[in-house]
Amino acid sequence: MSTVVIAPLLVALVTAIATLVTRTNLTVQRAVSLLGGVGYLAAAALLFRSVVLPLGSAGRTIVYQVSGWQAPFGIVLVADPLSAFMVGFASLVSLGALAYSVLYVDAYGQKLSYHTLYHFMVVGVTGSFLTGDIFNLFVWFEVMLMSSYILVLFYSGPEHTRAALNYVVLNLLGSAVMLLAIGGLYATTGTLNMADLAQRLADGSNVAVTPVLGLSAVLFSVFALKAGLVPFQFWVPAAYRAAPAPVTAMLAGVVKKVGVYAIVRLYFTVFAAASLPVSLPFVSGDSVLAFFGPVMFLMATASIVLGGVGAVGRTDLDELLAYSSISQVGFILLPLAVAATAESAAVRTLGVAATLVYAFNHALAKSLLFLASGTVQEAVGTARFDQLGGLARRAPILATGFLLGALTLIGVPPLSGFFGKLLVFQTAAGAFSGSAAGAGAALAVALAGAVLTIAYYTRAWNDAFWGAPGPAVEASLPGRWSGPVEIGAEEGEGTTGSDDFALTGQVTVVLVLALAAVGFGIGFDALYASATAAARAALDTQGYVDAVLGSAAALAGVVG
Amino acid sequence: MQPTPEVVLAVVFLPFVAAALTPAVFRVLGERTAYFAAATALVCFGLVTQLSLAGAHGTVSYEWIPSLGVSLAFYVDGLALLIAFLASGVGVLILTYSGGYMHGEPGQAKYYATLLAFLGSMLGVALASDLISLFVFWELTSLSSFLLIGHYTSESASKYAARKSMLITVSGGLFMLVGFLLLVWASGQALPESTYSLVVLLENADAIREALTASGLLVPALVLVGLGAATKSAQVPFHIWLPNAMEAPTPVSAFLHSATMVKAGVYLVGRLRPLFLSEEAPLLGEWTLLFAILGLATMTVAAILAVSSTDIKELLAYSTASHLGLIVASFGFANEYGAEAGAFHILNHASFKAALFLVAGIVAHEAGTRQISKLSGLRKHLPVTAAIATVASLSMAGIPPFNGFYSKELLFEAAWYAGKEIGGLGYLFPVVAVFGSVFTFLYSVKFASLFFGEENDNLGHVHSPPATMLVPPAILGLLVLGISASATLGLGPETPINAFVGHVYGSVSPGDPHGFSVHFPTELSPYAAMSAVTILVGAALFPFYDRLHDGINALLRGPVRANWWYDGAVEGLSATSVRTIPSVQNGLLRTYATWALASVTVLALGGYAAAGVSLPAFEGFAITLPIFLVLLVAVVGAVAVDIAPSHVAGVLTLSILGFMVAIFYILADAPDLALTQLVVETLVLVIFLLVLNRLPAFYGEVNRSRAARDAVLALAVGATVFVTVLVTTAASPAEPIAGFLAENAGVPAEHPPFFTNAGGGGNIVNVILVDFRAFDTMGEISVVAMTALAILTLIRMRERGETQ
Amino acid sequence: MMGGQPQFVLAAVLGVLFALGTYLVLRRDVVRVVWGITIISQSANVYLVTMGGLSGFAPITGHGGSAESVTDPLVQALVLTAIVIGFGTTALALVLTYRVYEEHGTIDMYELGGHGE
Amino acid sequence: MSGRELDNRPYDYEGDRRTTVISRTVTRIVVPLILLTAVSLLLQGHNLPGGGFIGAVLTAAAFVLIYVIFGLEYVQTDVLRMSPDGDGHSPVGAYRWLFGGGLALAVLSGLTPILFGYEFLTQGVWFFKHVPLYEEFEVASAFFFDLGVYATVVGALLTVAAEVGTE
Repeated sequence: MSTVVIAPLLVALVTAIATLVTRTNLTVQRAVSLLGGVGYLAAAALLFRSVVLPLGSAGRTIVYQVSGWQAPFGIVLVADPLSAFMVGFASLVSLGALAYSVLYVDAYGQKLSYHTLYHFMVVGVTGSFLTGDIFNLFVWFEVMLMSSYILVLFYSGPEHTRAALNYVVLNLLGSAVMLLAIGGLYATTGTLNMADLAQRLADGSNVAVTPVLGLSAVLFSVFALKAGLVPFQFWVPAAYRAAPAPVTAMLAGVVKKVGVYAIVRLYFTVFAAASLPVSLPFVSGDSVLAFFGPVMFLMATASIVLGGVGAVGRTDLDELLAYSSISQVGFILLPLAVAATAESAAVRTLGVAATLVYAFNHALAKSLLFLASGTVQEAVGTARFDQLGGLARRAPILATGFLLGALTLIGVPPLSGFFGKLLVFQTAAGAFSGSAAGAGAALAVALAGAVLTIAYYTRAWNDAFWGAPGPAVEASLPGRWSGPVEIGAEEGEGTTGSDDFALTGQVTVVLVLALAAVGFGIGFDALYASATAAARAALDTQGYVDAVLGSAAALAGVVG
Repeated sequence: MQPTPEVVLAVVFLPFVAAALTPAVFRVLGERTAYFAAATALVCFGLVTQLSLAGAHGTVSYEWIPSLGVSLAFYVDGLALLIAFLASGVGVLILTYSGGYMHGEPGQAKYYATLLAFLGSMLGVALASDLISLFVFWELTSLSSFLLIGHYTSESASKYAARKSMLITVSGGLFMLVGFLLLVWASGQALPESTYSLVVLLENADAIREALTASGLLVPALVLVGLGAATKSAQVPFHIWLPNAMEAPTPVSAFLHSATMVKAGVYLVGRLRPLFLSEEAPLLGEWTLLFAILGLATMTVAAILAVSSTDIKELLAYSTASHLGLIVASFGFANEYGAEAGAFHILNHASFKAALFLVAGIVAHEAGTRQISKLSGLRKHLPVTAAIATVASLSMAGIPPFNGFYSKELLFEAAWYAGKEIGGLGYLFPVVAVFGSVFTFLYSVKFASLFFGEENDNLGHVHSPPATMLVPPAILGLLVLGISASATLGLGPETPINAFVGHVYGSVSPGDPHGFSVHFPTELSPYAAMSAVTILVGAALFPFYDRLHDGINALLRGPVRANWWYDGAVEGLSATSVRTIPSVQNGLLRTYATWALASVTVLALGGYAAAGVSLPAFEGFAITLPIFLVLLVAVVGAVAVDIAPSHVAGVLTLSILGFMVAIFYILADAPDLALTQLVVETLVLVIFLLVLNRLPAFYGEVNRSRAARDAVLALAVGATVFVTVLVTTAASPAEPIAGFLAENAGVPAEHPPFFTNAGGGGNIVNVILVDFRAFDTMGEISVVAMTALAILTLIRMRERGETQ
Repeated sequence: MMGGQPQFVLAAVLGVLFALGTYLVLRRDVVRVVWGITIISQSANVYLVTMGGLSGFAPITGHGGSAESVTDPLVQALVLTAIVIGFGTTALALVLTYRVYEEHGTIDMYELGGHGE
Repeated sequence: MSGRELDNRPYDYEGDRRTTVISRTVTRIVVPLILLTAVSLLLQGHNLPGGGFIGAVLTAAAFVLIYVIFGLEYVQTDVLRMSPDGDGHSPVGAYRWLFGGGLALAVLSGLTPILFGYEFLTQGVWFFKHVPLYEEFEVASAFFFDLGVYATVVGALLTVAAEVGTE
C-alpha cells in the first residue's frame, strides 16, 4: 500500500497538531510528542523496509499521488531509496534530539510552543525529502525554516535575537530567490513536477533548455544556503550557538542535510537529464553537471578550509562545533563535486554514496556532539574553554560519548565516520582514471581537511575534557559525576541534585548516539548497501521518471 | 600449515574483550588487575607461540563489508609472528611491571583497559591482511597511545604530548589510507577485480607495480604509504612526537617504544617491501631512495639528539627513533643484507629497548629524578638493575658480542654493498651509517655510565625496586644475552632464533627465502672495519661527551629543530583562526548579504553564460498602458522607500508599492490575488505602524563609498533579475501543466452524483488551492500557524535563558 | 497561454525593484532591511504572476464552462499562498526587530554586529 | 525617552484610544459588513473569487480594525466577552484553539479519504439534484478543508495582531 510513503509525514503532522491541542497538560503533551517521535521512527522504518530492503537489491520507487491527482498535474510524493535513506536517518536523530529536548527545554517553553515547532520542523524535513514537486519543495522548506527561525531564538537574549535576525534575513532572501528560480523553471518548462521536468529537459523538443542552467544555478545558491556552504555559511555559527542544544543537533544533523539532499535529487536526478552543451574557461561538457562540478568543488574546498581553520581557534565549545559543521559539510559536498564530473558510472555512484554515508555519519556525530555540549552547559553553566577542563574525570560517561563523536568525525575506525572518510578518499582516488589533476586536488583538499579536523577536535578535547578542572567545573561539579552507569568510580563521590535525573537522561541520549556510531561502523555493510541503493536511485533518471509518470498513467486508469 | 582460525581470532580479540571487562574486574581485584591483564597477554603469547611452533602460515578471513570487498582477514607469517611475539611477550612483562609501578595511582581501571586495547590493536596490525582491517588496528594503536600518553590528564605536558602524537600519527595514517586506496585502485587496473587483500597484492606484486608505474602513481603511492610508516615510526622530521610521548607512565613508554606503536611503522615498511621491491629491483630505485635515505637520516639525527638529551627517558626516546631509522634504512636497501638487518634488528631492539625503559622506570621511581646530570653511581643501590642496564646498553651501542652488534653489522654490510655497487655518491650510505652509529655508541655508553662512578651527592635515598618491577627487565636482559649467545656461537639456521628470524626475512624479501644465520666476524671485511671505526671513534670521543652535549644543544635552536616548525604550525593555525574569523564572520548582515547575493549573481550569470543564453530581441512592449502606468507608480513608490527620510514615510510609500501590486493583479486578471493583496497590505501597514511606534527614529546616515558599493551590488542583482525575466518570459513551453488544471477544475458536463476526478468548482485558483495542490496549502497554513506561535514565543519566552 | 513574448518592460521593472530591495537590505537600519525584504518578496510574486501571462480571462469558469484562454491559474494559486506566507514572515521580522531593539537598545546593524561607530 | 523606558511605561488604553463618536459609529456598521463579506467569500470561494485565505484575512482585518478604533481591551472584554487570561495577556488562548482546531480540521478532512481508500487530501463533490429551492445543490468536501484554512489563518492572524497590539 503506497500510504507508507506519506506515513512519516502524516505522523509528524498529526503529532505537531496534537501537541498544539494538548498543550494545557504538560505530561500529556510530552507523552504525545514522544509517542509521535517513536511513531515517526516506526513509519520511517516501514518506509525503509518497503523501499530499500532487502539490502543489496536495487530497491523500489513508490509514488503517492496526494489528492489523487496524477503526476505531473497533482503533487506527488516519491519514496525511492534515496528519500528513504534520508528519512531514515532523520528519524534516528530526531527521536534522539526529541528525547533530549524533553529533559532539557524548560517546562514553560515546552508547553508554549516547543513541541509543535519541533514536529513541524520534522514535517518540513520529511516533506522536502519525499516530495516530487519543486514548488511543494519550496513549501516544505518554508515550513522547516519558519520552525527553525523560532527555535533558533527560542530562548530570547541579545545573542539570540541578533543571530536570529541574520539567520532570518538571509533565509528570507533565500526564499525570494528560490521562488524566482522556481517561477523561472515553470515558465521555461511548463511543469513543476520533478520527473516531468527531467523528462521535458531530456526530450528538449518542447522546451528551451538553455536558460535552465542559469535558473538551476540560482536555485543552487538556495540549497547551498540551507547546507551552510561557503560563501553562504555566515548564519551558521551564531545560529547554532543561539539555538537550544537539541535544536542545534537537529539543524546540524538533519536540516542541513535537506540542502544536500536537494542538490543530489535535483542536480543529479533531474537537471542532469538536460542535454546541454556547457562551456567554461576550464571545463566543458554536455550536462549541467559540468558547470556544477567545479562550482561544488570550489564551495567544498572553501568550506573545508574556512570551517576547519575557523574551528581551531574558537574560545567556546559550541562555536568550535559550529565551525566544524561548516567544514564537515564541505566534506559531504566534495565527493559530489567529483561525481559531477566523473566519467565512469561507478565513480559517480561511489561519489553519491560517499556523500550520503558522510551525511549520515555527520548527522549522528554532530548531533551527539551538540547534545554533549548542551549537557556540559547545563551541568557547568558555560561552554567557554577557559571555564572548562577536567571533564573527563568529573563526567567520564559524557566524556566518552564526546570522544566517540569526535573520533568518528576525525575518521578513526571502526567508527562509522571512518567509512565516510574512506569513501570520500576512494571517490577522489577513483577519479584518477578521468582527470588525475582533479583527483589529486580533491585528495589534497580532503587530506588537509582531515588534518584540520584532528587539530580542532584534539584541541576541544584537551581544553574541555582534560587538564585541570576550570573554575566553572570546579564550582558546579566538585565531585565525580558518572551519569547513567558508574564505571570505575574509585574516587570522589557522585553529586546528587535535582537536575540529576535530567542530566542522566541527557547523557544517556548522548551515549546511545555514540554507540550507534560504533554500531554503524562495525555493521557498515548494511549502511553502505543502503547508501549505494540510494545513490543508484539518485543517478537513475529514467527509472525515476518511469516510476513517477508511468504509475501515474496506471493510476489514471483506476480513477478515471 | 594453515593457522587455526579460532586461535588467530583469539590472539587479536582476547585483549579487547579483556579491556572491556577491565572496569568490572577492577572492582573485584583492585590493583591486582595488573595480573589479570598480564595473564591475558600471557595467553596471547602462548597462542602466538603455538602458532609459531606449529609453523602456521596462511590466511584466515571473515566477511565484514562484502559490498565494499572488505573483509576481516588475518595473515600469519614470519613477520606477523615476530611482531605479535614482541607485542604479547613484552606485554606480559610490561603489565606485570605496571602492577608495581602504578601502585597507588588513580585511574588504574582506565589505564589497564587502554593498555590491553593497545596490545590488541598491535596484535591486529601485525596479523591483519586486509588493508582496511590493518588500518582499523593501525588507527586504534594511535588512539590508545593518545589516551595513554595523556594518562596524567591534568598535566599540560601530557595534553601537549598526546595531541602531538595524535596529530602526527593519525594524520599520517590518513595519508597512508590514501596510499592504500591508490594500491587498491591499481589492483583494479592490474587484476580482474580490485582487492583490499594484502596477500593478493603481494602475490601480484609485479602487475600492481606496473599498473602504478603506468599511471604515474608509483611515487605518490610510495610516498603516501611511507608517510604513514614514517609518522608512526617517528622518522625525521616526524620524530618529534616520540620524546614527548615519555609523558606517559614509564611502562607505557617502554611498551610503546619497544614492541608496539612505533614498530607498526617498520612493520609496514617490511610488509610492503616485497610489493615495491622486485627481485630484479634497481639498486637505487624509488624504494631505496625513499627509505634508505629516510632511515639513515633518522638514525643519525635522532642519535645526535639523544646525545643532546638531559633526561634519561628523552635519551631513550631519541634512541628509539634512531634505531627505527636503522631498521627502515635496512629495509630500504635493495639487497638481502638489508632485509636480514631489518628483520633481526626489530627483535634485538625490542629486547634491549624494553629492558632499558623498564630500567629507566626503576631509576625514576626509586631515585626520584630522571635528570642525567643528577644521576651517577646507581650501581650501589641498584645492583641488579645496573647489570641489566649494562648488558642492554652495550647491545644498544652495537658492541660485540651483544646482539645489537650483529644486526648493526648487517646494516653496515647492506650499506657497504649498496655503496659499492652504486659507486660515487653511493658511498655516502656507509659513511653516514658509521657517522650515526658513533653517536649511538656515545649515548649508549653514557646511559650505562649512570650506574658507575661516584654517587651523585644530590641523590637522596634510593629504594630497592619491588620484584614485580625487577623481574621483567631481568627477563629481557636474559633474552638479550640469549640472542647474543646464539649469534656469537654462530649457530646454524635451524636453531630456534635463527629459524625464526629466517621466517621474518622470508616475509620481507621478494623471491624465495633462505636460511638465516650470523656469526662473529673473523676476518677484516669492510663492514667489520666500519664497526671497528665506530667503536674506536666513539670511545675516543666519549671523554668529551659533555662538551658534545652542550655544543649540540647550542646549535639546535629555532628552525633547526623540527619542533619549532610543529609548534609554529599549530600556533600559527590557531592564531590565523583567531585573527581571520572575526573579519569574515564579522556579525554584519551587510557583509553576509553582500557575499550571498554576489554569489547568486555570479552563479546565475555564469550559468547563463556557460549555457550560451542569448537575450531575446526587442519585440515591442508587450504590455498594456494601464499596466505600464501601475508598474511605473510601483517603481516610484519603491524609490521613495529607498530614500524615505523617516520610518513612517517609508512605510506609507511601501504601502503605495503594495497597493500598486494589487492593482497590477487586477489588471493581470487575478482577482483572488488582488483581493488578498489589498487586505494583507492593510494588515501589514497596521502592524508596521504598531511596531514602529516602539522603535527609535534611527535611520543610519549613508556613507558615500558604502552606498556606492551597495549600489553596484544592487545593480548586479537587478541585472541578473532582468536577464532572468527576459529569458524566461521569452520561453514558451508546450503544454504547461496548468492547462490540465484549468480543464479539470470545473464541474464536468456529464457527472455522477459523486465524483473525485474533477475539481467541481468554478474558481480554478481556489480549486487548485484546496484540491489539486491542497498539499501545498496544508504546508502554507502550517507556516501561518507557526508565525503565530513564533510571535507568541518571541514575546513570552523573553528573559528565559537556556541554562537556568 | 504562457509568456512567449519577452517582457522587456516587466524585466526592467523587476530588475529595478530587486535592485532597490537589495540596496535596502544592505542598510544599517533594521527597519529598512525589513522593507528591502518586503520589496523583494513582492517583486518575486509579481514575477510569478507575469509568468502566467498578462492577457487572458480571470480563471473563473461556470459549470461545465470552458477554460479556454484564461490566465494561468496555477501561478496565481502559488502566489496567493506566497502572499500569505509573506505576511507571516514580515510580521515575524517586525516583531523580531522590536525584540532586537528591546535586547540591544539599538536598531543599528553596525552596533548589533559589534561595530559601533 | 530611551527604548527601555518606552518599553516599561504602563499601557494606557483609554488615553491612547481617544476615538471619535463618528469613527465608532462607522465601525459598528462597517465591521459586520466586512465580516459578512468575509463569510460569503469563504462560502463562495469554490466557484467565485474568494476562499478560505481571502475570507480569513478579511475577517482578521475586521477585527484589527476594531482593535485600532476601540482598543484591544474593549474587543476582548465587550465584543468577545472574554476575560484576560492568567498571565495578563490577550485571549490568545482562544485564538490558539482556533488555529489549532483549524489545522486539525484541515488534516482530518485530508485523512478522511484515506479511510475510504483514496489518497490523502482527495476531494470529492456530491451533487444533489432536485433539491427544493435549489435546482441543483453541490457539496464539495474541499469546503471542510477550506474551513480549516479559514480557521487557521484567522486564528493565527488574530494571535499576531493581539500579541503585537498588547506590546
